[in-house]
Amino acid sequence: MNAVASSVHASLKQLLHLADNALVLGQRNAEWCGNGPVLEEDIALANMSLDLIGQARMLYQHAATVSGGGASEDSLAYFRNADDFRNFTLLELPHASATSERDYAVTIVRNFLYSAFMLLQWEALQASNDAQLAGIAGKSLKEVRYHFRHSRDWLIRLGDGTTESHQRTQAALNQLMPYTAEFWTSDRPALRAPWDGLVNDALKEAGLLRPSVQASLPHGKTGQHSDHLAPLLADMQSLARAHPRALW
Amino acid sequence: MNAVASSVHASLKQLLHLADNALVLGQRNAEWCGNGPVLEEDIALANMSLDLIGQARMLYQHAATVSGGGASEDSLAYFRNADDFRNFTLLELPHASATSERDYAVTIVRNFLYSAFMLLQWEALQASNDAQLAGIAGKSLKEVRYHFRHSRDWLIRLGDGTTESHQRTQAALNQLMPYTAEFWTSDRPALRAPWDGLVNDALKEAGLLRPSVQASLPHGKTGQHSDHLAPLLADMQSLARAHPRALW
Amino acid sequence: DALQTRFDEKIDADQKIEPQDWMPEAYRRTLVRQISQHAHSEIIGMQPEGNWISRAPSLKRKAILLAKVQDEGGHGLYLYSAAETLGTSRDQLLDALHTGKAKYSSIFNYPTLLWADVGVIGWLVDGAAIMNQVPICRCSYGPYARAMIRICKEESFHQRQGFESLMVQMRGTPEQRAMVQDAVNRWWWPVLAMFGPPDAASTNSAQGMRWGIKRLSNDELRQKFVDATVPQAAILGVTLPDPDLKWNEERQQHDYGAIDWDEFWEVVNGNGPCNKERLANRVKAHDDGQWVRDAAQAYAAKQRARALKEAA
Amino acid sequence: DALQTRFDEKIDADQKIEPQDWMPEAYRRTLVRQISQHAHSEIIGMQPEGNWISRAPSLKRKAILLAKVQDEGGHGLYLYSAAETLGTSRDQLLDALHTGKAKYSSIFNYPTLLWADVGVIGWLVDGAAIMNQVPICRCSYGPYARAMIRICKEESFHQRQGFESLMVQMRGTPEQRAMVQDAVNRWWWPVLAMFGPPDAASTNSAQGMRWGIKRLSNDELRQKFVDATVPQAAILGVTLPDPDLKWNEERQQHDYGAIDWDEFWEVVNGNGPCNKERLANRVKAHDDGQWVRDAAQAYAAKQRARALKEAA
Repeated sequence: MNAVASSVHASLKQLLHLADNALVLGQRNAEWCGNGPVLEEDIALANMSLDLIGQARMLYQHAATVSGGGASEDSLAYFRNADDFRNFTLLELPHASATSERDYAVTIVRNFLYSAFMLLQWEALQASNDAQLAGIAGKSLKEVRYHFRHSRDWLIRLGDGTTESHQRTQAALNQLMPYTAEFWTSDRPALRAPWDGLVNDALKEAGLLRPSVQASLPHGKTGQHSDHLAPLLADMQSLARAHPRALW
Repeated sequence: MNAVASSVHASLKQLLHLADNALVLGQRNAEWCGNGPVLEEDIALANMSLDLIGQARMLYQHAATVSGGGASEDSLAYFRNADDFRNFTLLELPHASATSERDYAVTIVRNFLYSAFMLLQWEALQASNDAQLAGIAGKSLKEVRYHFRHSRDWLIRLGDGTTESHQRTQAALNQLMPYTAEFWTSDRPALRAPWDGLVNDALKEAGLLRPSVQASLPHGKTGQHSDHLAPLLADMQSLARAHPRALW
Repeated sequence: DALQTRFDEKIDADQKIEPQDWMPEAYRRTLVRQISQHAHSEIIGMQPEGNWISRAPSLKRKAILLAKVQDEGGHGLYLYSAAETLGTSRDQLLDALHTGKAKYSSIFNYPTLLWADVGVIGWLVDGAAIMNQVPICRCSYGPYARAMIRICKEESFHQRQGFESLMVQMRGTPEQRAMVQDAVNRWWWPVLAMFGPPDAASTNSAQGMRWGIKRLSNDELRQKFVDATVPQAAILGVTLPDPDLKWNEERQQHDYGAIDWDEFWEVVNGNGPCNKERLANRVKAHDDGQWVRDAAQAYAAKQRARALKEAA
Repeated sequence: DALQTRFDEKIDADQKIEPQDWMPEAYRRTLVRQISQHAHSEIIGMQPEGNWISRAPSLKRKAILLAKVQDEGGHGLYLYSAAETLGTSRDQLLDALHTGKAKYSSIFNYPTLLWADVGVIGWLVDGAAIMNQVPICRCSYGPYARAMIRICKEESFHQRQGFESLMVQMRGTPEQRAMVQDAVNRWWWPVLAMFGPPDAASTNSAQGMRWGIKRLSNDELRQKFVDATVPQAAILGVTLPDPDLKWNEERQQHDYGAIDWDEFWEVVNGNGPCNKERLANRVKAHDDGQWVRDAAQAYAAKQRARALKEAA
């Protein structure tokens, strides 16, 4: 038994789940690059995507070490298929709503619901027995604090803005909230009450109603995704797969 | 010199150009499947896509024989990159307009401009020295006659319909007409006058103005495409490339 | 009264009721509901498979899939026409779908995660649909029966195509076999639920039977389907995901495990994985197409006016 | 008059003009036009490269590209702020862009056909931009000069990143080398045209020089760029697509072939490969974001009213 094998590691499954979450949402949010509603937001969203891609890289690198067999951050990101991905279904959904193909309310609500969860998740993971994961959690926590503040501020601005912005944001909330049920299939039920607190508090300030979750449980974390992940990956992986022997 | 080598063949370049045209437009128009403005149109567009995909298959099969080296219809369709594709740029553009992500006026105008061209092109190719290509031309001509009639009828209906439909159709015409300049980089300048006749006649009946073509020449036929072909192919080829050893 | 008597006699004699014939209001209403639900299912059913047209892994499979989805649109068209013969317009029917008042088959609220799902839908979903629909080819309402004959022919063609495509995939790579098995695992139970609640819990069935609209009970159809499918699964080399599934020598039928009816009702009540999205896509396509339909109507009106003027 | 004299003295003494200082109207107008054109170029320039973010072939390259495009947004932001110090609001500037009244650099009307284009844009387009912009770091208007210093630092970082990525690709497969060469072939001439028409045909230049807004002529900058780029191309191992390009021993500079100014003007006049699309995308993003900006404004107004009420 060598030193690496004897040190404590998070499971490959958990690392890939965290990495896939970060990559898929980072990839989605990067769709706003050059298309934001105002230049400052364009830049802010790109920043948050960069944070997420950075997190994904650290996590995939760690996962590659754990998995061995010549895996690398890029083999894990570019050469796994949709049913190998372990991200929450919420994160792969397009920014579309009934009103618009790319609706900023959907973007903000998703970032809010997810960053509130990750705020708690990274906080808890700082105490992981896997020292490397604990380190990634520490770094990511700083970043997600900003993501949470950003999306919370906008949630309130949109919820308490115009009639249209209120309606769009409530609609986005109704649309996305059911997907958060998947958060609680994880091994962290203890996070649920504090998450409820963060969410309810912000919704109150925004004047938004919390919809009751009534929908079938999504199963992205076990590799059963919505129709939207495969096209996202098809696009993302196309160039890398077209030139498998290339240097980039 | 064996029998195959001594028989007359159209150039591989020409066959791929014709095949890529058919496949790319067939792929684009299939995006309407399930999304048409009225069920009958949904079905009509799928029909025309089927015709185009069928033409592409015959042409690729012929091209595969001409090229040899183990090429097949699917290796030519799924394992060439965007810069290998020889289709007209016009055919790869999304159905988007300033008004809408998927604008039926764009679809109809493109189908009209292109089918008018192919009507003449297939007619001429019936006399090809390449007997196989002449046969494909004969079969395709029957199909394109319907495509032309369908798009011409709708062009007139939309041009002479409501104020909105007139405006959308004129806008689509202004948007797409410049791309038809690429038709005349081919070796068939003789088709230009009859094409002008077909186009002008329909525009007149539709009450639409023919915009003057003032734009840089597109170069899809030489492999220099717009930004839109690579994502179309990334999606189309993703599954085939993810499983190169699979049987389908 | 006399009309009712004449109607009952026709039903009893297994004669067809035609649009111009008198019929009880409840019969008419039931038929409109059933035919339009079926039509809506065809239209919504274009989405889960349509999702894979752009990525079909060979040109042949692309053409087959596109043709199949197009056929579903065609079925929708026949069925809306059949419903229209009962005095309800397509606009009214679509409106009921778009506002969520009308239902469609719950099976289409499941996502298509893999290419193998397309084949499995052909094999199992179309297989189940045929099982349901073949008896309707003999139903008492003429236009519906005739539409179903045509539809069933096409559906069984689709079913064979689906099975054939799975056969090819099972001869492919180990990943392909795993994907086919995964798709079968996910679709099997929802497909069994397609036949509707157990007879004990089923409303409307008796009246439907009496009217010759329904010919076999939900459980009878389900049993026939299971018995037909088990040997096909063996040929394919996939395992049906039910540990209780086994041949019952005594009954000369297969026993099968308990269906999760809670899940079924959740999906029926709008909480399946894709209900909201399927409906939203449909509504969006319809709304986005409004200007096209308006234009066609305006043009037709102009043409009529021109013809009148010329005639005058 | 005295103000004009004081202004001229400052210019002659190479002192900075600041927002609160008096300045001739023509100077102000010229600056607003130049700075906003530059800002618009940064914003429109996000599109051709942004097009490849989703498909970047490694996570490292994805992060680098996203950061780069984001920097371009940042440059737009500094430059709009610099222009605003001259009394024109960002809304006015954007309106001029969206209605086609304001121009942006023509180079961004060419498509990015290959991943190699992204590297070539970094190497050549950013390289040319730096050549153009370094002298502006010493320009007479303070806010513009300071913005340019920051921008030039980031641009030269991007330029090095672009070159480095091409170096890696040239060490890759033969296809990769061919793609880099193809990208160079397509971008070389449009990049040379970026420096603007030949001095003989150039308007405004003399006045710009006098005002310390322009420091070097178009042809001088172009020559510097060619001389700097030729050895870089040799290191990369690509051929610049100009048979007339060669070292002139006498001039101690490179000679180069004739630029197709007809093409340049075609693109400037809106007929390049992507002009319409670039502008349409920008307008769409702006229009789609209107409700968000409205909401932010409405919320801010409410907050102000609440603060007032509390204070009262």
